[in-house]
Amino acid sequence: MQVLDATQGRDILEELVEVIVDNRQYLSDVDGAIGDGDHGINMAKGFRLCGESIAGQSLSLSKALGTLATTLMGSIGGSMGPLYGSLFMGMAKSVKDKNVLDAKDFGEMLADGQQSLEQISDAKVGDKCLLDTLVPAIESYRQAIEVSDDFPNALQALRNGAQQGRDSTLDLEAKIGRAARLGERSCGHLDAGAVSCCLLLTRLADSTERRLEKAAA
Amino acid sequence: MQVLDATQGRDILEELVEVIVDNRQYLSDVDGAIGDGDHGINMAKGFRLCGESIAGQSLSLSKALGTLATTLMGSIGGSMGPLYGSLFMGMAKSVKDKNVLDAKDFGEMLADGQQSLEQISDAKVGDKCLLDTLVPAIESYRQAIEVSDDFPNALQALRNGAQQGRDSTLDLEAKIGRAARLGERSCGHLDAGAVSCCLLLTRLADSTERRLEKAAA
Amino acid sequence: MQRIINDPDNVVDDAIKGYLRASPSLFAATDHPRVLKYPSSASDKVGIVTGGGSGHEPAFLGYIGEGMCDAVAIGEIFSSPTADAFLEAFRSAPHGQGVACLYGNYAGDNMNVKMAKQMAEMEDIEVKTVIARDDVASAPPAERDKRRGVAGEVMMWKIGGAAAARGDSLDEVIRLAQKAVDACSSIGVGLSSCTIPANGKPNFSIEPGHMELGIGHHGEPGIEVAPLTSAEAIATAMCDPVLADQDFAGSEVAVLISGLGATPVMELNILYAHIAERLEAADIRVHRTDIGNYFTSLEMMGATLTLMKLDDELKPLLDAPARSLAITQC
Amino acid sequence: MQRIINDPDNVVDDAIKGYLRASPSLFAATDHPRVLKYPSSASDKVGIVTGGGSGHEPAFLGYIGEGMCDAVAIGEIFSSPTADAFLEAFRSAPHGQGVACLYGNYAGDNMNVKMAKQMAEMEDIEVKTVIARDDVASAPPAERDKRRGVAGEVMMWKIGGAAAARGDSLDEVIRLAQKAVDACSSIGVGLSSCTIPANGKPNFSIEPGHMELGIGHHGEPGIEVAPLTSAEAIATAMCDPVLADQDFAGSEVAVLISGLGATPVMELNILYAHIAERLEAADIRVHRTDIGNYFTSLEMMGATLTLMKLDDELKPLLDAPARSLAITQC
Ligand SMILES: Nc1ncnc2c1ncn2[C@@H]1O[C@H](COP(=O)(O)OP(=O)(O)O)[C@@H](O)[C@H]1O
Ligand SMILES: Nc1ncnc2c1ncn2[C@@H]1O[C@H](COP(=O)(O)OP(=O)(O)O)[C@@H](O)[C@H]1O
Ligand SMILES: [Mg+2]
Ligand SMILES: [Mg+2]
Ligand SMILES: [Mg+2]
Ligand SMILES: [Mg+2]
Repeated sequence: MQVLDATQGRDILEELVEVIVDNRQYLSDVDGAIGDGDHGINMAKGFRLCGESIAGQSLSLSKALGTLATTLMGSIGGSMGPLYGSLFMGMAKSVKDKNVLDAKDFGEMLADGQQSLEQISDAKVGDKCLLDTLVPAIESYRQAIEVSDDFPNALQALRNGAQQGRDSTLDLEAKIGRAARLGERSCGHLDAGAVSCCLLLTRLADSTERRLEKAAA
Repeated sequence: MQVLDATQGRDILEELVEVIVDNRQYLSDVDGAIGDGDHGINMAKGFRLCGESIAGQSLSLSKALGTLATTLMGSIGGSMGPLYGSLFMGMAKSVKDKNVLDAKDFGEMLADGQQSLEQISDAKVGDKCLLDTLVPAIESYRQAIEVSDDFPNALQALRNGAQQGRDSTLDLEAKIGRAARLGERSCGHLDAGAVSCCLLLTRLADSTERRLEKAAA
Repeated sequence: MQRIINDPDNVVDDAIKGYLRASPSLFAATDHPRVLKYPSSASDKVGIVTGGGSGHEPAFLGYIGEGMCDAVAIGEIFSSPTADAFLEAFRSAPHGQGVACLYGNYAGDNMNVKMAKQMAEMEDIEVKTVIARDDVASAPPAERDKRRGVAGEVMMWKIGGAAAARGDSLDEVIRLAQKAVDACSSIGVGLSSCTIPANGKPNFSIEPGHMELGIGHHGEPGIEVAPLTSAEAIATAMCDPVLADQDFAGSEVAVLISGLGATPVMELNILYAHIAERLEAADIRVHRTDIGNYFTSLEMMGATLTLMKLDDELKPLLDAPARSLAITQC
Repeated sequence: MQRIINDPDNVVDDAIKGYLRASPSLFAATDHPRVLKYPSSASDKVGIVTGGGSGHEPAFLGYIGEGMCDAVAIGEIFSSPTADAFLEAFRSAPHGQGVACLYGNYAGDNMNVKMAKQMAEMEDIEVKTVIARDDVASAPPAERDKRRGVAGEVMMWKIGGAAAARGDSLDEVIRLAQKAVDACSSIGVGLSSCTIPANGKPNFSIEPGHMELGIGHHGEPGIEVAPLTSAEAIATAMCDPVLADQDFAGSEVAVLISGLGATPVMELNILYAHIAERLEAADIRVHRTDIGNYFTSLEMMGATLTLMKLDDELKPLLDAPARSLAITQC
């Protein structure tokens, strides 16, 4: 069985920071079409700060995710601070005492993150927001590990679910956030939060996959 | 000897109104290059109002010029209100008791206008302003009637002097008004006031010339 | 982008430095870099806190002061302050009698205030909220809970601040601030876009010769993009939905006309002359009118109209003394 | 041209209607349509009159009120009021003790005031003038008489208004207003042009990425067009000529930072943070700072800095109570 070493979380987090910082302009452009054009600014600011504060440290995955959560909540404000903050805080709590994560642990981590996020917002799938990426991605992961405990396979399911979820926002009419004011005019544009969430889940899957090792189980 | 009937002033005034109103945009454009771009607006407003208030009336040249002066002073403000107001008021006073004007009377009218204007402003030739048109035009007229009392010939001298005066402002560095702040950068542009003054004197000469009649003297 | 700034990502922090240096009698720093407080708040009154994204000046800092707000949480341009900042604002305001957090209905603000309130509970700070929803263009009356808060927030702060200043209890301050903003119907009209410094290009676009009726304070799309007409016609287009929102006939009102940033105040007065005529025709008596830049959107061109229905309870609170950057009355 | 107006040629008259309707406690009509007066001026004090072109709001009307100006002559956009208007303003202000006409050094204003003063003499109204010349960029110190009046006029009105309010004689009011504006050194920086409504297109142009140091309130060209730099560098570029103009070291000063119209107030605060540092380094103590839109140029982007050297005579007058649209202090 393949597992992820959860004692070394900094490297994974740095990859998440990287993907957001690299896509700063792209995320703002996506937000600009139907929102106020600052999603990349908001996200990059929080992730960059997190990157700075974890640099050079040796952190468990839980500690690293916890730092990300606290940094986002404490530094970026807006909607994304509390939403992504809750998501990553839920994930951090989920893996608190774990040294390694198997495919099931990883799935629980994602589910706990989602649950934490849902406590702060009553947004739901179909509202045209990051949940449209997150929920189907996690569901797709869950279904994959129900069938087999193959970790790389489940991560691929996560990526697929995330990408399909992100693309589903193209035709949706926004029900929440600034874009909701556009009504029908919000159709035909991706949702910025759904895009950033897809970037994050995809990179998390990539990064995890590269680090999988055979556990002596 | 040729004279101008000074009992019928409205028609001449209406021509002055016309030339300013027709050149509203042009005058603003000239002012725009080195000033604040409103010379045409200011002038057209005052002249239009004057046109409205003299319409249909039978007025002596003195009364008509006086109405123009009062309207300018009372309605357009800025620099042009008092400057042109004083000029035309001086001219109005000069011809107050006259029924006809010969070439000499006409020259005195111009000179009295200039004197009145000089009481309110200490601008002088070379400052890049309407005086650069007015003073050489009047001087050129004066020289012409010193040589001969031919009225049309003197009017032609007035026009020539005005045009040369206007053109002299092209190379001048503005010493007064808003353009003065430009220093050397004001060179290469005509002065708006010099342009409007040239339009007015030229039209006054044209209009007078057309109305000249043989006096039974 | 023609801006007097240093690093576009630091405009908020850089501006806070200026506020602190310019007006030490109105602003004091707190333990959170994004929270300023009024240094002379009475300690035995209900604390008034607000907060929101930056770029709306004089909102929100301009409403800190005597008879107004005690502490303000400051967000990035057009983005909610963090929960941490709201929490520190609760702590920095007088809180022995509880804290009234009076803010506008935006998703981010809602979430951050909610989290901050939970954290404050753990510190035994009682926080109650009023959420401004005065923008009639943002949702129909039946869905009032979806409406944005706009310039009616100014009225909410003034009334809440005055009630707290005279010693009202938390419940009473909350009741009055809620009543104040419920009495407000607002609408905006936008004539141009604006540029978030960190973004460097306009947020959205309005074609020259057009205007957007019902536009939001962050450029949220309005109800209609129409050809730019006369001030008189704009006044009608703004008055119609506002007057349809509440039954103002026969009442006294306060009128607030705010510029969105770059529209000269002269034009707000041109607009108001027509609004005043319309109110008169509708048998509405104007108790007071305030015209100026009260709640802006960076350098957007345009204006908002807020009509507030008054009664004997609200009027003295509106007219009560206040000292702040945006509103000073004796 | 994105404007909330009716006929572009009538903006001034249309705006006056709005002012009159919005603030009847501050503005009353007079026998001249282009003159408004404060309806509650004490009759036994020196009258304070000002006037100038429109487009500078809150100047000039915003400075009518208690402890401020009594009557204002209103010109077209960026153009002096007529002599008639100045005369009616003299008549409309309390004039039994004489009238102090406090205005800025522009050719048109000079000529119209001169004519109005002559006409007032014939009506036995004594008028004395102070002509603001505070813009250091408009001429070197040796040619101070050529300098334009800019935001230092606000200080002149405040000091003159306060002196008149406490009952000072005409000569004393004139002496103090002159002293006030002589104590002021100002400079502007422009980041964009503006559009006169009747003209319909920008007045002049500043290339994006550039700024004009020393620009005038009507877009009069400044001393240098330079690449747009940081707020910190702009602060230095503005402070240098201002600090060189008078010996401020060791003194107390009042600082006025005014936006030119479209620059968000946030940026004025960013700018001020650097100016404050510079003043501190130059051993100049800041008694008070006012930041906002005090003297604008339609929707121009940019700012002005005014530094006023204070002494024991000017300070209490500056801090004296006032009630007007632009300045209210208790
Ligand atoms: N109430 C909400 N619940 C969940 N997601 C939301 C909510 N409001 C906004 N979002 C998400 O936030 C994204 C925009 O984020 P961002 O631009 O950073 O913040 P803001 O909307 O404050 O400018 C949207 O694309 C959407 O996915
Ligand atoms: N002090 C002055 N004396 C004589 N002429 C002047 C003076 N100031 C300005 N002018 C003239 O006024 C003209 C500009 O007039 P106008 O644009 O109508 O007024 P403003 O300068 O107030 O905008 C200049 O071109 C110049 O000829
Ligand atoms: Mg956004
Ligand atoms: Mg001009
Ligand atoms: Mg935002
Ligand atoms: Mg002008």
